Amino acid sequence: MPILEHLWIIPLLPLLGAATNGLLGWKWPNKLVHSVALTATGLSFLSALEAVREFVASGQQFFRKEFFDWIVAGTFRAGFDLQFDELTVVMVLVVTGVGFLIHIYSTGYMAHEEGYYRFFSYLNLFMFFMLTLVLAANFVLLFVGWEGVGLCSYLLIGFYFLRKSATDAGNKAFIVNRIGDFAFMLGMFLLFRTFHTLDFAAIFGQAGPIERDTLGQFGVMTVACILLFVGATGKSAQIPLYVWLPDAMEGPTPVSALIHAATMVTAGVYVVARSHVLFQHAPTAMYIVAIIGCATAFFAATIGLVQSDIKKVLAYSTVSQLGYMFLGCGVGAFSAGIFHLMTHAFFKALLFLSAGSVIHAMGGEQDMWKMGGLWSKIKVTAICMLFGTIAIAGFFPFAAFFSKDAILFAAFNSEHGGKGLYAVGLLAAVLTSFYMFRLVWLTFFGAKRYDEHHVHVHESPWNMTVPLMILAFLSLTGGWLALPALWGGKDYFSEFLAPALGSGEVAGVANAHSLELKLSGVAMVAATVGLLVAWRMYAKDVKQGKSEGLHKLLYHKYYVDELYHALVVGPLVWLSRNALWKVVDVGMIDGTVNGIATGTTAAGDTVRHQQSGNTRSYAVWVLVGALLLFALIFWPILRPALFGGVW
Amino acid sequence: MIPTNYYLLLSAILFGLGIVAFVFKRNIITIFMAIELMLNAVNLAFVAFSQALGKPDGEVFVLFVVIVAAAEAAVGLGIIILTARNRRSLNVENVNLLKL
Amino acid sequence: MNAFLTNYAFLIVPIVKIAILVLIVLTVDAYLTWLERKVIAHIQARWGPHRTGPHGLLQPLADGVKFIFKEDPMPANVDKVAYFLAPFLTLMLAMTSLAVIPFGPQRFTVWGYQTSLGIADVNISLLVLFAITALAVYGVALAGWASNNKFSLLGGLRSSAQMISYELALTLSVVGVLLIAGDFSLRNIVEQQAGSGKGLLGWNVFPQIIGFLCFFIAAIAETNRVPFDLPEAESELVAGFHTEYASMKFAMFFIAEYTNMITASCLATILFFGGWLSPFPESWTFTHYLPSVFMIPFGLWVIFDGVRYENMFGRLLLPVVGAVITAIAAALIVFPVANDAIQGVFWFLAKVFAFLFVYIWMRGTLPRFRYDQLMSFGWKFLLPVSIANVILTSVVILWRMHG
Amino acid sequence: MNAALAIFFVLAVIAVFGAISLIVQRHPIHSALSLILVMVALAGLYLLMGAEFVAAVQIIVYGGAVMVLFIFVIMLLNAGEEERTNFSRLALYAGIPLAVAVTGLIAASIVGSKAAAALPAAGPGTLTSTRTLSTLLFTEFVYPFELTSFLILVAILGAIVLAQREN
Repeated sequence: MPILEHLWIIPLLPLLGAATNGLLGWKWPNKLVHSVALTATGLSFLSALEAVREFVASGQQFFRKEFFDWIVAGTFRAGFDLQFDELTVVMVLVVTGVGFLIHIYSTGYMAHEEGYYRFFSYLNLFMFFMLTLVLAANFVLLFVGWEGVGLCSYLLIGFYFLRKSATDAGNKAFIVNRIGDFAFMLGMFLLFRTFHTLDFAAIFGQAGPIERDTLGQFGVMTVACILLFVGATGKSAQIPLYVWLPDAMEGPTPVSALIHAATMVTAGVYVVARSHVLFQHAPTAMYIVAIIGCATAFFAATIGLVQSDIKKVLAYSTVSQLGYMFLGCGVGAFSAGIFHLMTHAFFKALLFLSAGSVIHAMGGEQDMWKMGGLWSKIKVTAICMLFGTIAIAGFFPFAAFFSKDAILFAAFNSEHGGKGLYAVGLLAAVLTSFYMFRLVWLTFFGAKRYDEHHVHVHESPWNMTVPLMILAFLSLTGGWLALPALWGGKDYFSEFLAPALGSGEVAGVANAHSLELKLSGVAMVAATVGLLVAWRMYAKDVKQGKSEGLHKLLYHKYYVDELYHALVVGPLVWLSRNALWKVVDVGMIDGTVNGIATGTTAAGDTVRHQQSGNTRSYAVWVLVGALLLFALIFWPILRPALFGGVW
Repeated sequence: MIPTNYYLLLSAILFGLGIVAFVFKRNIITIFMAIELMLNAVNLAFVAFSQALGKPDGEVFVLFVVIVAAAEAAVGLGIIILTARNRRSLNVENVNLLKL
Repeated sequence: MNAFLTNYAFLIVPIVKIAILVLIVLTVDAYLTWLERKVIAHIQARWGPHRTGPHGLLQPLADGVKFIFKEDPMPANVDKVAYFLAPFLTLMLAMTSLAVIPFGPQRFTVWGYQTSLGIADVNISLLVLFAITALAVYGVALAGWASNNKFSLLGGLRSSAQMISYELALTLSVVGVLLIAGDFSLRNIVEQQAGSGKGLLGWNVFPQIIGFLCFFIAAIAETNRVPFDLPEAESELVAGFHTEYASMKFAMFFIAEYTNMITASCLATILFFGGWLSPFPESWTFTHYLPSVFMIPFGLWVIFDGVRYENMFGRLLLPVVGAVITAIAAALIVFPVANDAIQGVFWFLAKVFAFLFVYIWMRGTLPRFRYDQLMSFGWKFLLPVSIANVILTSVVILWRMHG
Repeated sequence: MNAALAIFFVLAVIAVFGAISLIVQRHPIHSALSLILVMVALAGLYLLMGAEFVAAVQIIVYGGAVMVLFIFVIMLLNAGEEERTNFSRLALYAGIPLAVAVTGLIAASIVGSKAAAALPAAGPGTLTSTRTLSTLLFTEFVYPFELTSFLILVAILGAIVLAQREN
């Protein structure tokens, strides 16, 4: 049957899985639970594939269908409308595919955890919301998915809810996201006020003809785009709202892989790309996006240099890679951004899962300074990890080479300080390859820094390693769609995305091709530099030195958390304790309630003497009431009857 | 033909008498009867209206009232029997536990 | 004079009809007692009354005279109103209930006043009938309570409970017929049974056999007859609710009981046995001679039996009666108009008589229920069955309606 | 002064008389009988108005079932004359005036209102044949109807639970 006509199936399947596990799973054996979850996700993946096939078969014509009304108020309509275009293809495939792999991985990783069913139910729920997000055809439905994934990430970060740090991290993620979401909603309101609809097709259709704001001009479009972008910074962990992502590593590693690396955090990028029409009308906003992205890329990379927790390193690298994507979007190369999104999904998921596998092998140890020399013990994991590292560092012919290269090229060619952006980006690339190889060496090579009598390192079971291999393969080949571009062929990926995002080609650049080649070479050099430095510092076994100076600053993440706490959280808490609680709540609200209560009691004291217990007296009181009631009802008739219409 | 007013007046009078009975009888059963009397008065008004306005709805209402009255009688008399058993009296003024 | 009649016919005709009906009913009641005693006597291999008048035919008169002249003692400190009200109420209701029974098909005009066989011809006669029988409870209950006697009180309580309980079954068992007829008017119900013209095949008793059985049982219970005569269970309650009543008041209860029997029989006839309709198809005109065919042998037998009766009086009276009967029968043969006229009435009376006989027969043969048996039978068997009957009937009717 | 009006007045007088006698009678049985009288009179009025089915129901249900229940209970409890206690001074003094006031209020508003005066005479109309009534009952009012059946069921259960001797 034509899936496209029944697009709702794709998100619905995971929802069913979630419901089944969430409601019934608590007494089920693990096998049953994860078979349900896997069936749901797998079927969803297959139907997504089928949908893509039909989409391509139909000559890639934009598909959109309204399934049922959700909110209808006056002219406003927000329905359960799904759409399907090239961008959706990429996102859906990434989400379902990577999601499916990570589900498989989780069956191994979570095997011995409490709340197995809970985990998979949340995971499926996340899939549902994420798919709703990427399939949505209007901002409202997209926002539903947007909030939903936020919820799931909250639930999954706080999965080990007995650990205070975990719950705190969950709350932090949620609250920080709220800030972004608020801006996002403001943006939606502004859009509705301007276009009187929140439907993608309608808005972009209307936006097309409007002439663009110039740089530095803050028109409606610009403001709306900036607001949307603030939302994106929240969800996609950009400066200044990135702080929640590193803490989010409290969640189980598969979660970090799926939500906080591959899919959810890229939602911001997706939104920017989805509303590229608006952004193209708002150069200022674009510029801000580019700068923020670039800054984040560099900033996070620097922090990543010194972290000792393996997952923290990957977290910061995620932040910085997201920065790259925004940089790409910011300089107008949306397709490049999405391209990097896809490849990043592959290799970052791979890295996280391998890290998870390592942690698994180390029996829960996450500190890299307590690892080392694991290469021989867990070869498969190590090789996959190495694949991922090479990929992210951007060596030819691995995935990130093409995507990051495309972004940097676009940045280089962008007007208004493109060179600067390029330089910073390049520097960030160097840093990236440095901290990644640092991670590899600290983990797999050098001397063993753990106690072999307590830790029994073992390779993970097949259902964890197989996904690793698949992802490794993908992160090797993921970029080859753009391979021909090197020798002047065409970039299939951006070609494919062109209808949805407009051409990713940078216009008006002399001998663009040769220039791109040169830049690729430079990028390779940068990566190599990072590799060598890392090798120089960490190849021979090293002790964890005491950190001071710059190192200390980096190690404490520039004290950003402390700063936020001092500037935002502290005052807020003080305000709510001293003003809201002590004055408003205790004083006003409780005062009113208690006052009413005491008043009632007093009244009762005076009235209760009428309660003689004699039914006939009560009857008389009823009679009095009846009299008044009748008088009230019949007054309009009585007045003329009694007073002959005198009044 | 009889003006509808007459019926309404009659029903009003019966209702008033019902009220008087309700207040002045001491026997629980009789008080209950007073309630039935009031219900009947209302029924009369209902039928009169429905006939006058040519709408059968009024009579349907009467039927419902009758049904409810029957149910009420069943339960109420059950309660009365219990009261009489426990308090050895049918005088409402002796059934006065409901006070401070 | 004639003008007066035409003006006030609407008043006079009913009064006359009522008078006639009352006379007839009272006589029938009287001779019903005679018949009952005779039949039961023969069931029990006795002779029954045969002193006063030939075959005791004058016994009812004697009883009546006795009732009138008997002393009427009233128990000490009874509630007088209720005590007097009870018998009158009972008799009145019993008589009134006959008012809505149509006895024949004929509609005729007297002095320009359109009327019919039967007092009132209202279009909800069945409902009226039920309304009246519903009130009949009070007679018994009040009598039992008023006569200030524990046996009477028990009888009264029993009977009121019994009557209420069986009234439900009675009403519900009729609903089937109502569904088929789609009308409350007894006359229309009868005519609807004639509709098929196939004689007795059109009667309601065949589709409504369950309903009929329920109805008949419930009717017996309503009339407090054996085997449901709990209210006056001699062996336990002396005479139940009319223990304290004597002479005419007692007679009233008695008459009321027999009148109720007649009413019930009429009702059964009308609802289930096609009222005045002949059991034969209309095409069989020769069946119109059946009345004569029955009556002539009967009359001849009466004469034959009379001439050799033991005492003089009988030998004078009986042949005369027989001769009259025979003469009437012969006259019917001679005048077909009259013959056609009486057909309906004849069949009606015949069926009613049959039912009355069944009443007496049961009294002669059946033992009395125990009280709890009575109640559980009424509530746990009769009521559910009649409800089931209603459901069944309506389902069938619906099914007929839609294909 | 046509026949119908005469009948109406007779019935009305009977009804009012019954109601008054309900009040003045000391013995519950007599009150009950008076009430039955009222109900029968009302049934007559219904017939007069041409609401035959309602009249029949009035007699069958009220007369034949509800009041019988009352009398039954009175007999069962062997209730005697009611003692005229006056513990409630409120009822003693304020009762009559209030009752009169309410009645007067309603009556006055009926007499005074143009609308009530403008109502067409309530005579035997063709509208409420039993058929139309039942149609209405089973189409438009079917949910209330079913609800009442449920109500009755509940009432039966309640009565049984209440009246059984706890052992």
